[in-house]
Order: sequence, then structure tokens, then C-alpha cells
Amino acid sequence: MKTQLTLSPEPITEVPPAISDGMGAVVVFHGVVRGTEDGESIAAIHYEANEAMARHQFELIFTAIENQWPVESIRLVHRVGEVAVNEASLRVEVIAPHRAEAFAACQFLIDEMKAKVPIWKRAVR
Amino acid sequence: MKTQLTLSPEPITEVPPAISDGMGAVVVFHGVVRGTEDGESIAAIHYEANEAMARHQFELIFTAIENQWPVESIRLVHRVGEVAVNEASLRVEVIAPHRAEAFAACQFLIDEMKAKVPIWKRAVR
Amino acid sequence: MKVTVKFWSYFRDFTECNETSLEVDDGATLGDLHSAVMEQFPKLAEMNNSTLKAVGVDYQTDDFVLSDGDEISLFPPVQGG
Amino acid sequence: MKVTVKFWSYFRDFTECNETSLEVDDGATLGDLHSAVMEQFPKLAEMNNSTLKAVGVDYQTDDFVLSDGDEISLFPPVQGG
Repeated sequence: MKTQLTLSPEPITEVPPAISDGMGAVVVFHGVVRGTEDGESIAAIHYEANEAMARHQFELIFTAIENQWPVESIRLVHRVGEVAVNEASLRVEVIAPHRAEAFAACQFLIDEMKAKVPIWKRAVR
Repeated sequence: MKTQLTLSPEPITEVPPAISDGMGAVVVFHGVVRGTEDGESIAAIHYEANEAMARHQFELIFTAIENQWPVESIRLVHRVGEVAVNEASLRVEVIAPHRAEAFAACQFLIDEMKAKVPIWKRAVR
Repeated sequence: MKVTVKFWSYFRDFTECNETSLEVDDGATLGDLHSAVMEQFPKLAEMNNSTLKAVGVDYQTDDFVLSDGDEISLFPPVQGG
Repeated sequence: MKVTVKFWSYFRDFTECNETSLEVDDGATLGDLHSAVMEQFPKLAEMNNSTLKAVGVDYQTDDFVLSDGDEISLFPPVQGG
């Protein structure tokens, strides 16, 4: 399984998936900063990461995915620092032979990230 | 809910999602033609659609989604005619406030399509 | 009354026909029509249980009562995606 | 022996400190260390039950036995995405 992990302050740019033979399904998820937090208007969210630990925890999740599903490739970008409203803070791309495992792996990855990867947010008003 | 439905022989080009305020999740699925069908190598798949009925059936599915989940927008492209191996035959984009409903609606849409929308394939060797 | 029947996907290979017209009795149902079509094209009978049936752009069940001029589609399981 | 403790996210607001060093007894566990830290920074005690604890880059439970030089991270529930 190929993996690519990017933690960066740069805006997320769309890149076409690199499909290889036998791969039938690509699932891409974008998490986008919404304009309100706890009912109040915000301008941006500032993301802080414990970067070394975050990288390690992502790698553990990638390994758990590889052990469960026949996934060909995962690319994940999580922004750190300030992300303006309506911009993506997260992009996950999962490529697999069939859609069931691509969707399952993508949702598992996001759920696990939200439980384990040390990244925190702070609303910027 | 905004919807956009395209049935076309043209290759699917990636378009950035049009995020509006309050939308936190974008799920994009690409279905890609795989190089084998029933264990045999193929060059392409030819898709035939009963187009008027396909459009109507997609609209019924969109309405069912709108009645179940707070989805903001759905864009769907299904190619007709010949689609070469490693090219996408289907692109679905679902935008919603949160990821749970975006994933649920996207998977529901594909499952329903595979049961009800009159499109058929034929392997091209 | 007269209805039109369209065949799709490999049903066209079985019937060697894209579209045909049939005379049916007043009050005839979609099930009656399907039986008549299978008599005319015996190869379609093999697909009896997996045949999908629509009138116009909507799926209908066998008890659907046809009207003059209806356009019926008969086709195998769909395979989009 | 001596260990380093790093605070993350709003735990830094509670402690007004990014990082501190502590002397702990040989054989001290992560739970012992956490108790000592809460004594030093009482505001952290309010978050006792929701505090996540790592040694190096791995999560550990309270019975994990510390070694000299360990780097401990204490932080609130994570919120990536």
C-alpha cells in the first residue's frame, strides 16, 4: 500500500488521482472549515499539531487499514496553522479495487484520526 | 438541494467543489474501469444508457436523498459510450454540512444507481 | 390497443430487435404484455425472473394496466457505475 | 530520575507553560507522574478524566513505567479534521 502524508500550512490543491491497473474506486473526502463554531460566527480555525506524534499515529492507522482492506493507496493532507472559512483543512484520498473497501477505509481513517491523532483547533473570530 | 446530472461520452475532468457557507464535508467518488472483467483482460467498457429513464431514475434518487439527509449539493457524471481502462466512468460529488450525511448520501446514491438506473455495460476486448 | 416495446442491452441480442409494436387487449397488464413478448421471442423467457420492466420512465409491476400508446422497456439487471 | 512534560492545546492556557521537567522516583508510572503534575498545576485536575497521555509518540496507560529522560505529552481530546 502506498501512503503519502502531508502536514502543512499550505492550501490544499486538487490533484488528479494516480490510478493504477486493477483499481476501480477512488474516494476523496474534503473537510471544510464552517463559518460557525458553537453557534458563533468565526473567521478561521487555527490547527495545532503535535507533529511527530501525529505522523506516528497516522502511520499506525494506515497500517491498521492495510491489515483490514485491500487498499492500493492513501494520500492525506491535513493543514496546520490558520485555515479560513470555506477552505479545506483535510483531504483524504483512498484508492482501492472496489468501492466498498474504499469507502470503509476512508471513513475508518477519519474516525480514527478524530480519536487519536494529536491535532487541536482553536476558533479565530 | 442543488443537483447537476451529466450523461456524456466526454472524459470526466476534475472540477473543484463549489463550497458554500456552512458546508463542512465534500465526498467525491470516482468509479474507474478496471483492466479485467470476469478474469479476462479488457481494453474498455462500453456503457449504454436508456437516457430519458436514467435521468428520471437519478432524479428520484436525488429526491430520496433530499428527504433523508441535509445535503447541499450533488453533482453526478456518468459516461456513456466507450470508456478505456483506468479512466473514470462515474464521478459523484456530495456536499453536506457534516461528513456522516455526506458519506451516507454518496453511498446510498451509488447503491440505488446500481439497482435502478438503466445503464448497462459491455466489455470491449 | 397498440403499445411499443423497446429492448435494451443484451436483450436486443436475444430478440435481434430494438423495438417492436404489439396489439394488446383493453385492460391488458404489463404482465400480460411480457408473456406475449416472451412467446414472440422465446429466448427472453430464459430471463423471465431477472427482467426489469418500465412503462415510460418508471418501473412498474406486472399488475400495471396498460394504456394505448404506452412505451414499455424490457431489460436485464442494470450495471451502471 | 528526570522526565520532561509537554502541554498541548488549551492545557498550555491552564498551566501557562509549554513544557516542564520533573524529578520522579525510580519505578514511577505515568499515573504517578500525572498526579504530580496535577498537584503542581491544579487547573489540570479539572480535566483529569479527559486527559490524553503519551510517552514519546505513543499513547500509554497509567500503569506504564517511566524511564529516565522520557518525554511525556499531556493534552485534551484531539480535534483534527
